Amino acid sequence: MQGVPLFAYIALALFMFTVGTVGVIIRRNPIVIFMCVELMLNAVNLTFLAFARYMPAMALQHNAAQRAQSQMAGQMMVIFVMAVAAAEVAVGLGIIMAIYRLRENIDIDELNLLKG
Amino acid sequence: MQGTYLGLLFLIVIAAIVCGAMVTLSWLLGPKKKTPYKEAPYECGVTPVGDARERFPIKFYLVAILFILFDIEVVFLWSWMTAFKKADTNFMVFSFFELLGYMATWVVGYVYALHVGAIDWDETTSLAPEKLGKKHNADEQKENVA
Amino acid sequence: MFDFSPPLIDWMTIAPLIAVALTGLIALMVEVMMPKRTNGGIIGVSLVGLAVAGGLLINNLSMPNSETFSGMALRDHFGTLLQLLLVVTCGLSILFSEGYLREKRIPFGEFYPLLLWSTMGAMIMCMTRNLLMLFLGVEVLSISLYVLAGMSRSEERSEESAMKYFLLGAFASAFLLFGISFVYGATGTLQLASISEAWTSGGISSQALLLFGFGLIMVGLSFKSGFVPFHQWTPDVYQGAPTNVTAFMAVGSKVAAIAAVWRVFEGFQIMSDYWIPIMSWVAILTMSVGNLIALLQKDVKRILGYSSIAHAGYILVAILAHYKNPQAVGFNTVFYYLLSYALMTLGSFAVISLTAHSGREGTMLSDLNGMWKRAPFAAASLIVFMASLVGIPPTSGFVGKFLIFSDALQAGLTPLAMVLAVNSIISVYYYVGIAHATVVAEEKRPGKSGRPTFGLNSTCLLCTVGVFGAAIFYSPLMNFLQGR
Amino acid sequence: MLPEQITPGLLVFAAMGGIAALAALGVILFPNAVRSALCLVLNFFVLAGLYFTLGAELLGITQIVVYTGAIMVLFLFVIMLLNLAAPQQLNEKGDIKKPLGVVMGLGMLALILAQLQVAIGKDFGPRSEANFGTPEVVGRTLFTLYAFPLEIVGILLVVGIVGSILLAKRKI
Repeated sequence: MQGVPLFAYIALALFMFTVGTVGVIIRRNPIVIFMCVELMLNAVNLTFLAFARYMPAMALQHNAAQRAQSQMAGQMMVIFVMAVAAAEVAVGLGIIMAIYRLRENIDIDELNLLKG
Repeated sequence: MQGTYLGLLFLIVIAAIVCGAMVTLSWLLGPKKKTPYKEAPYECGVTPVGDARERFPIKFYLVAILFILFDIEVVFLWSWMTAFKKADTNFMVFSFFELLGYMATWVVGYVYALHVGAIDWDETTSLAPEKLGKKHNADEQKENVA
Repeated sequence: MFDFSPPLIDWMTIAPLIAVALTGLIALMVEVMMPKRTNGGIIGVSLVGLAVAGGLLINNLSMPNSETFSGMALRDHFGTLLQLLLVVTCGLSILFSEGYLREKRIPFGEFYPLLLWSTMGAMIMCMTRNLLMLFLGVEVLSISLYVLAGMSRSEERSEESAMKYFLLGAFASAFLLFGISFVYGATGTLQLASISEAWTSGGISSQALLLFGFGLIMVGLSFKSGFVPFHQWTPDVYQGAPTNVTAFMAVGSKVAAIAAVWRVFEGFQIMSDYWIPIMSWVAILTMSVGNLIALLQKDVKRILGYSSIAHAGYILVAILAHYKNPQAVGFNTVFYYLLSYALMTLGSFAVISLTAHSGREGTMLSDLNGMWKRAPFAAASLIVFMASLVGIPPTSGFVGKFLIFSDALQAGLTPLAMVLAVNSIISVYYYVGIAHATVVAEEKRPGKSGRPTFGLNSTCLLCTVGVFGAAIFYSPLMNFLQGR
Repeated sequence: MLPEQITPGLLVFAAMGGIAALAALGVILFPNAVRSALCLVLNFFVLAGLYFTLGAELLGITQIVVYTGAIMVLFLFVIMLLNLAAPQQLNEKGDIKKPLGVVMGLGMLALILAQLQVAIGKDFGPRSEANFGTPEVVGRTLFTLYAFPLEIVGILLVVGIVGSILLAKRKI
């Protein structure tokens, strides 16, 4: 958008990514951890789109065809990330359902069968 | 480009204002007489039984999971159709066959989902009855009906 | 401006991939159409499809390098050989799976298509220098493996390992993606090949972005290949997942991750002054931590999990030796070691899968007792695999370690070579422990152990032959690798 | 780093970005899983707005349809189904992980931000074409240059279908 620096978008994305990372480390509920991962993925998407819009590496694209491809590459990445995230959610929630069917509690710290 | 979405933005803003106003105004203007009877949750005029936070079976969550996957397929189809309208023949032929290949994969997935009864309301069928030494799906369903 | 035209397609490059993917779809349809008591039909279809893919790959070996789909898929010697290795791995895992799945009471036909598709994901990681394709490959591989790890639905261990694998895998993917986004910002493309230009002519802004991009991508890939300090999930997941899945996970996903690391290093070669020291420390830690913690374990699958971490460290040494001195050291060592690692690890897990019996499975060291009597051939081959993992001649494990050692010395990475030698000696203890457990006579629970099936015996036979063959026919193999 | 003048665009960004950041914090700070999920919905919705400001129309709409409309609904479904909102599930103990995680996160944030500020702090001008995010252009690209990944995503979605059925089916 007019007057907004690229850095503002990247900073916001970075903040969201960091919050997601911290959330994965400090939370214990697998569903919340998974939501934090989704937050991280969305931060990544925002970064891609900001770079695609502002094209800081425009000088490296030497002709019109390369520039066109460069603009689209970021968006393509985002659309594929969304598709992959959908598949990941389907499988991940399936796993959470399956584990909950076996036991009532799904606190991540209670997952302690696998030990040396 | 962004101007075309201005109407949508106004719609969202107006909807938010109307909703907010309705809730806030009724809360501000309405009379507030608190009695224990009024505070109790409304359950068809009967005294509520049990906690509201109860596990409840959602039979269709597998349907919901599958919905997401087919939802994302549609996003791809939508962008294809908008591009297809004004395209040259070369693109039309190429993308048509590409789309056929793409659809073929998820038709396989859909046939599989239908076969194992993943989107049935009552999941009575089992994934691998024969291999586990159970009876065939159809027999089992008949038993359940009877 | 955006009227791109359809790309030119070189079908032979992607034919093996299509063969594997189609085989998966056909196998799923076989499951739907023909509900039988056994999975014989699905196995037959899968093996035929893999054979076709293997044939196509061997055909591709003699063809010139090429790129198709605007650089997303490429055919070169390195990628084709690793794809061949993956196809063989998948075939060997399928061979011994059926008996195990029946003993575990989880004979789902869906196992085979999922395994084929995860092989497809691994193959994609080997055949691309495009970061989008790399990401998709990682995800196809991992998502299939999350499902397979949790396939044993009635077993808490299996579900727990699936959950851990899933959460950490998704977390790692996010880091990988964030790194890719920085690389995209610096170069404006998703091609690894464009990095060197951005580094030299992009100025300070590109360099900062590339450094962060590389760091984040390596965090993501280290999770996938099990480098320290991102290794903690490995033993847990290996222990909990069904053993045949563990076998494929230990080999297929490691081969693919190493291939991806190789390609990423290749792209970032211009900044190798920055990352070779850091990655050397990672290699040292990976080797040492893997071996030292393995000493304390009592569960065979956990021991092999830590051992796979250590082996990832050895392979990292070989990779670093190449990038330290690209003229003197080629990729042969990496491929040879991956080949021998694949055979011995897959074989070991195949033998360990014999401990499953009528829905139960014990994978402690003591559960292997008495195997010498019940399944002499499997037990003998397990001892061979252990000898190879230790690195005793005339097995391929010895040749592989020797190659890495000499490469490291040649490239001037003497400290790494020393650490490797010390670690090889440490590792003798726990490998001998496993070998010893098989020959102890008295059984913990007599009669509570599965019988080897024909498929399992053939897996063991093929792996044993491979382990010896790769060592004995070393020079013809090397000539073949160099394309002579 | 700071722009010379305050434009309307900057104000819109500040509002949206602020909401997104607060919602992100809400996801990890609310002890109740349902509230976390609702914060995430808000975050995703605002992000869709930000995608529009970046000119990526198709992706903004996809964000709402897929993330806010489908994925988050499924999350809420599962939370309801497993009854994770119940207070007894939420005895989050304070342990070493928490401060460590926060410190690590803040360190990473500060480090990268400082570097990036030097690197791209002076970049103000969007350089891409105005119509680069319309469905038409995205569709054209997706079905020409990105044909190969598209087919692979087809397979990936089948993996998702088979996998979720194998894992989540009530009866096996």
